[in-house]
Amino acid sequence: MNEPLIELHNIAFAYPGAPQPVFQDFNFQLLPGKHLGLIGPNGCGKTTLLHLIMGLLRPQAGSIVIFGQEVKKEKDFVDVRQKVGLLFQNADDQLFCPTVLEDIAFGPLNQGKPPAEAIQIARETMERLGLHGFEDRVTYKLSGGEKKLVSLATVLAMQPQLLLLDEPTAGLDEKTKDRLIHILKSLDIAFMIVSHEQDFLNHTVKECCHVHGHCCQPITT
Amino acid sequence: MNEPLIELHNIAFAYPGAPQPVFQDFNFQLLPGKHLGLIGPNGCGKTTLLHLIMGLLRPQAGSIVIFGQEVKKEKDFVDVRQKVGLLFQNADDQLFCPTVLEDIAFGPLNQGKPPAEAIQIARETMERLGLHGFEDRVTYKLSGGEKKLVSLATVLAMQPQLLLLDEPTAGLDEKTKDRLIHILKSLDIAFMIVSHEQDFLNHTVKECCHVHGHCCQPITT
Amino acid sequence: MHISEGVLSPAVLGGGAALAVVGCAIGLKKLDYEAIPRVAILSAAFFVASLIHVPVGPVGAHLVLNGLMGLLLGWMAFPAILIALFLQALLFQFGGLTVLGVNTVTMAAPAVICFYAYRGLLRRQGMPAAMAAFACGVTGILLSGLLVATALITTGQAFLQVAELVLLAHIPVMIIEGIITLFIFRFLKKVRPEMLEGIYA
Amino acid sequence: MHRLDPRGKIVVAGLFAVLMAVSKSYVAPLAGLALALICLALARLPLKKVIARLLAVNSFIFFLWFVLPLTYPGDVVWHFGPLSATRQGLVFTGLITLKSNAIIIALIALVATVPIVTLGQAMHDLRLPDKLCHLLLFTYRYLYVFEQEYHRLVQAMKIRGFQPRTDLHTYRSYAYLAAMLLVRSYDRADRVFQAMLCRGFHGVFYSLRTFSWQRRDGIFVMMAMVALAELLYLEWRMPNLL
Ligand SMILES: Nc1ncnc2c1ncn2[C@@H]1O[C@H](COP(=O)(O)OP(=O)(O)OP(=O)(O)O)[C@@H](O)[C@H]1O
Ligand SMILES: Nc1ncnc2c1ncn2[C@@H]1O[C@H](COP(=O)(O)OP(=O)(O)OP(=O)(O)O)[C@@H](O)[C@H]1O
Ligand SMILES: [Mg+2]
Ligand SMILES: [Mg+2]
Repeated sequence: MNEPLIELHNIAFAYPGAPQPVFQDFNFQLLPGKHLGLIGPNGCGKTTLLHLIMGLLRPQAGSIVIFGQEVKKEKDFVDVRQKVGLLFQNADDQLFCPTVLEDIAFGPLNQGKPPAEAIQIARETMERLGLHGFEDRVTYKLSGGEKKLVSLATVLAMQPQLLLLDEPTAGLDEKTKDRLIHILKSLDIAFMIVSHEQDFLNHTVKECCHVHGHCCQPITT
Repeated sequence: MNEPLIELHNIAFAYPGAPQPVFQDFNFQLLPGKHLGLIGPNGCGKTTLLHLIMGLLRPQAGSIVIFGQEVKKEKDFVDVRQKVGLLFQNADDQLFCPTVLEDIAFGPLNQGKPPAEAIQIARETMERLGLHGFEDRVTYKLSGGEKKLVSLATVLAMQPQLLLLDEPTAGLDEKTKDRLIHILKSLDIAFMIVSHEQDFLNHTVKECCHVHGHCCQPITT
Repeated sequence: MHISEGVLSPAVLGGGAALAVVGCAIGLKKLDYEAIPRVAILSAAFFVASLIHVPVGPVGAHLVLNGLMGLLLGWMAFPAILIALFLQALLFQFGGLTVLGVNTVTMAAPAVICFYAYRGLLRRQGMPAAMAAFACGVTGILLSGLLVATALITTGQAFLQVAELVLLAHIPVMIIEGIITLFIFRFLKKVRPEMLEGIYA
Repeated sequence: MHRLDPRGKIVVAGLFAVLMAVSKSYVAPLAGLALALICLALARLPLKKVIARLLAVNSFIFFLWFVLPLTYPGDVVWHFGPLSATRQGLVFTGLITLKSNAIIIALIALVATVPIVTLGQAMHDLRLPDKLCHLLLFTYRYLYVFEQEYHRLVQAMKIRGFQPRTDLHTYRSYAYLAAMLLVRSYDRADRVFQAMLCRGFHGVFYSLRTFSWQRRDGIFVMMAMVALAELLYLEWRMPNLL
């Protein structure tokens, strides 16, 4: 089964009121099991690309196919969001429950799991990321690095089949970066990482793509 | 005249409600013309240190001397803020006017310059940072890198004698980083940079200090 | 519920404006210069709350949160709500200028009443505080609905049925506001107790 | 229209709104509506947006149309099953609709075209309390902050499969959303204020646009006063319809 996980065909997208489009006739493909790095200068549209895949933004033209299904309407994306996890560029934007445990259990609850099971899943995920003892910590008061890790836990708790990470290392110190590399290496799902740090990408992905307004060009290293 | 620009003596500081203090008997000194890098893990107090210098936070004990004058009250700090420029860790916090030009002119206007002169200064600063054509862009719709540069322009427009930069490179692409290095090298004022990127610091500063709860320890390279 | 322009009688409009001026004067007196940015953010919150739609069965309602505003601001809820309504009138033309006084009073007076009525209970721990927070949300909307109805009926008996319907529409909103105010209160108490200082002063 | 001094425009709009709100006959509001439409035409605003605005704003009025004509006491002119509409009810609701829209259109044309920062300054010049003007300006600044944070948090809920329903989980989630929004915006407001202090802010808002009272402002206010006097006269001459 070598059907691509994500396919974007001839996507056109412009922010309302912006003078020029971010994407025009944009094409992109992600194959199963791949670990891909996305690079490109500031403002080239990397975040926009991830938000298009999650249905947080809608293209003005073109089609998006995810897991072999064309997605168009809000309803289609509801399913996509069950299977694809997105880590925001800014961890502050991702956490909104008072305590860590509640925040991690939020996703499973939305998936219809009963509370006891949701808590069970949350605890297991925390264990896996070495977040033991954080259950009742207030999310708002965590340090930058801890917030990133908890955000990752909230996403992983939904057991996604694909992970999108938007600049996971910005503002993190060396130690936390190493921990993140370690965690990512232990995952057995496909993921895509946006990053400006070549060093971090070298440790986590095998291929990198350069995002342009028209396509996503593989870089041969 | 080798009087230090900044001196901190036996500073104690704790955030209200925090279990333990960030600083305790903290001492620090910055000599004129120095370019200094501040490093340390997440949450060690680098941002707090810069905010103490600007008088945005007040120490519970100890004294702060800036440009040879002891500063204690809000009134003393008003003068300090005219001479010291701070680039915030988060550019979103720094930009608050609707358009770029208004935001850059805000500082000069507060210094009592007439609007025509303020606009003149703003335009010159923008020219210097290569921000030509950004005058009427809406500040909150800029990309991350653009926001950082505009923030720097807002600070430089006040013609400070000392610059404090809090993680200026987080989330910037290589090209913008190079541009920033270039700009910083062309400045003839003292500055202090907080950063997690050793590479960037190697290019911009000659000395680095490790921030602890008790002191700021020079690192010998 | 905003009342639009041109509905109420001059006497009601004038009375509302006068009361609003008094309330704002007291509120402004209690407002320090340093506190302005913080009150402004709550004012902005009140503005944005009316854009958040929550489902109530098949229909939707939008949040009002005037009970919460009272709990956080006390008398300062008057200027905060006035500014929020003024901006809504300017940017969306919700409500209006001549009804600004009346609308401010219908929203802010319940806020202040809630503040003084439940302050004591809110200071306590556990169940009593939670119940008081719930009651705060309910009372805020209930009183607000009653005041709107009063304004309409004083304008003319013809509005009797309209006023009844308005009150009826407030009932589901009341319960939701209660629940939401309760959860917000618990959240703030845990995450940022400094924001609740007003009730301890 | 846009170059007029905002102080003149605010005063005129205010007086106009009050006059419309107190009028009891059809003639003055009709004339007022005509005047407001002229101002709107002069302001050259995008028509589509204005119409969308008016539709949204008239929701309370729509609601009145469904209730008032049926419940107002008077001569029945129309039957529909058990319901009946009265002439007085229809007349009264029509009057409210007219007045309301005249005021709103004038407001859109005169005041909504003034940038809020300028408005704050103008209010200050009109001797409104200092703290109130500051509060207005800060609130306006923070609206964007708030809206941005709101959208980000809504996205965060969406990507974790949140779907609003009528249940406790939904209400709790909305409460957390609102509370987190409050806390984050509260802190961000602090930091923005600190940033302003760092740039020498000392309690005065300057504007790059300065306005001065010019001849055309005098002419505008004179003309507006004459028009308002006319309206007043019409209102006084015409008998109460009800
Ligand atoms: N909300 C918005 N409204 C209008 N334009 C926007 C908005 N968000 C982003 N843009 C613009 O769209 C372009 C792409 O932005 P995007 O955030 O996707 O860039 P990016 O590749 O993620 O950059 P960075 O590395 O700085 O995060 C930029 O030019 C930006 O100015
Ligand atoms: N507003 C606050 N209230 C309470 N505690 C705070 C606040 N801001 C920071 N802290 C705590 O103070 C400590 C120092 O924070 P600071 O922001 O100075 O760290 P930093 O060195 O800048 O870290 P980073 O590299 O992540 O920016 C941290 O432990 C942090 O959790
Ligand atoms: Mg991005
Ligand atoms: Mg920091």
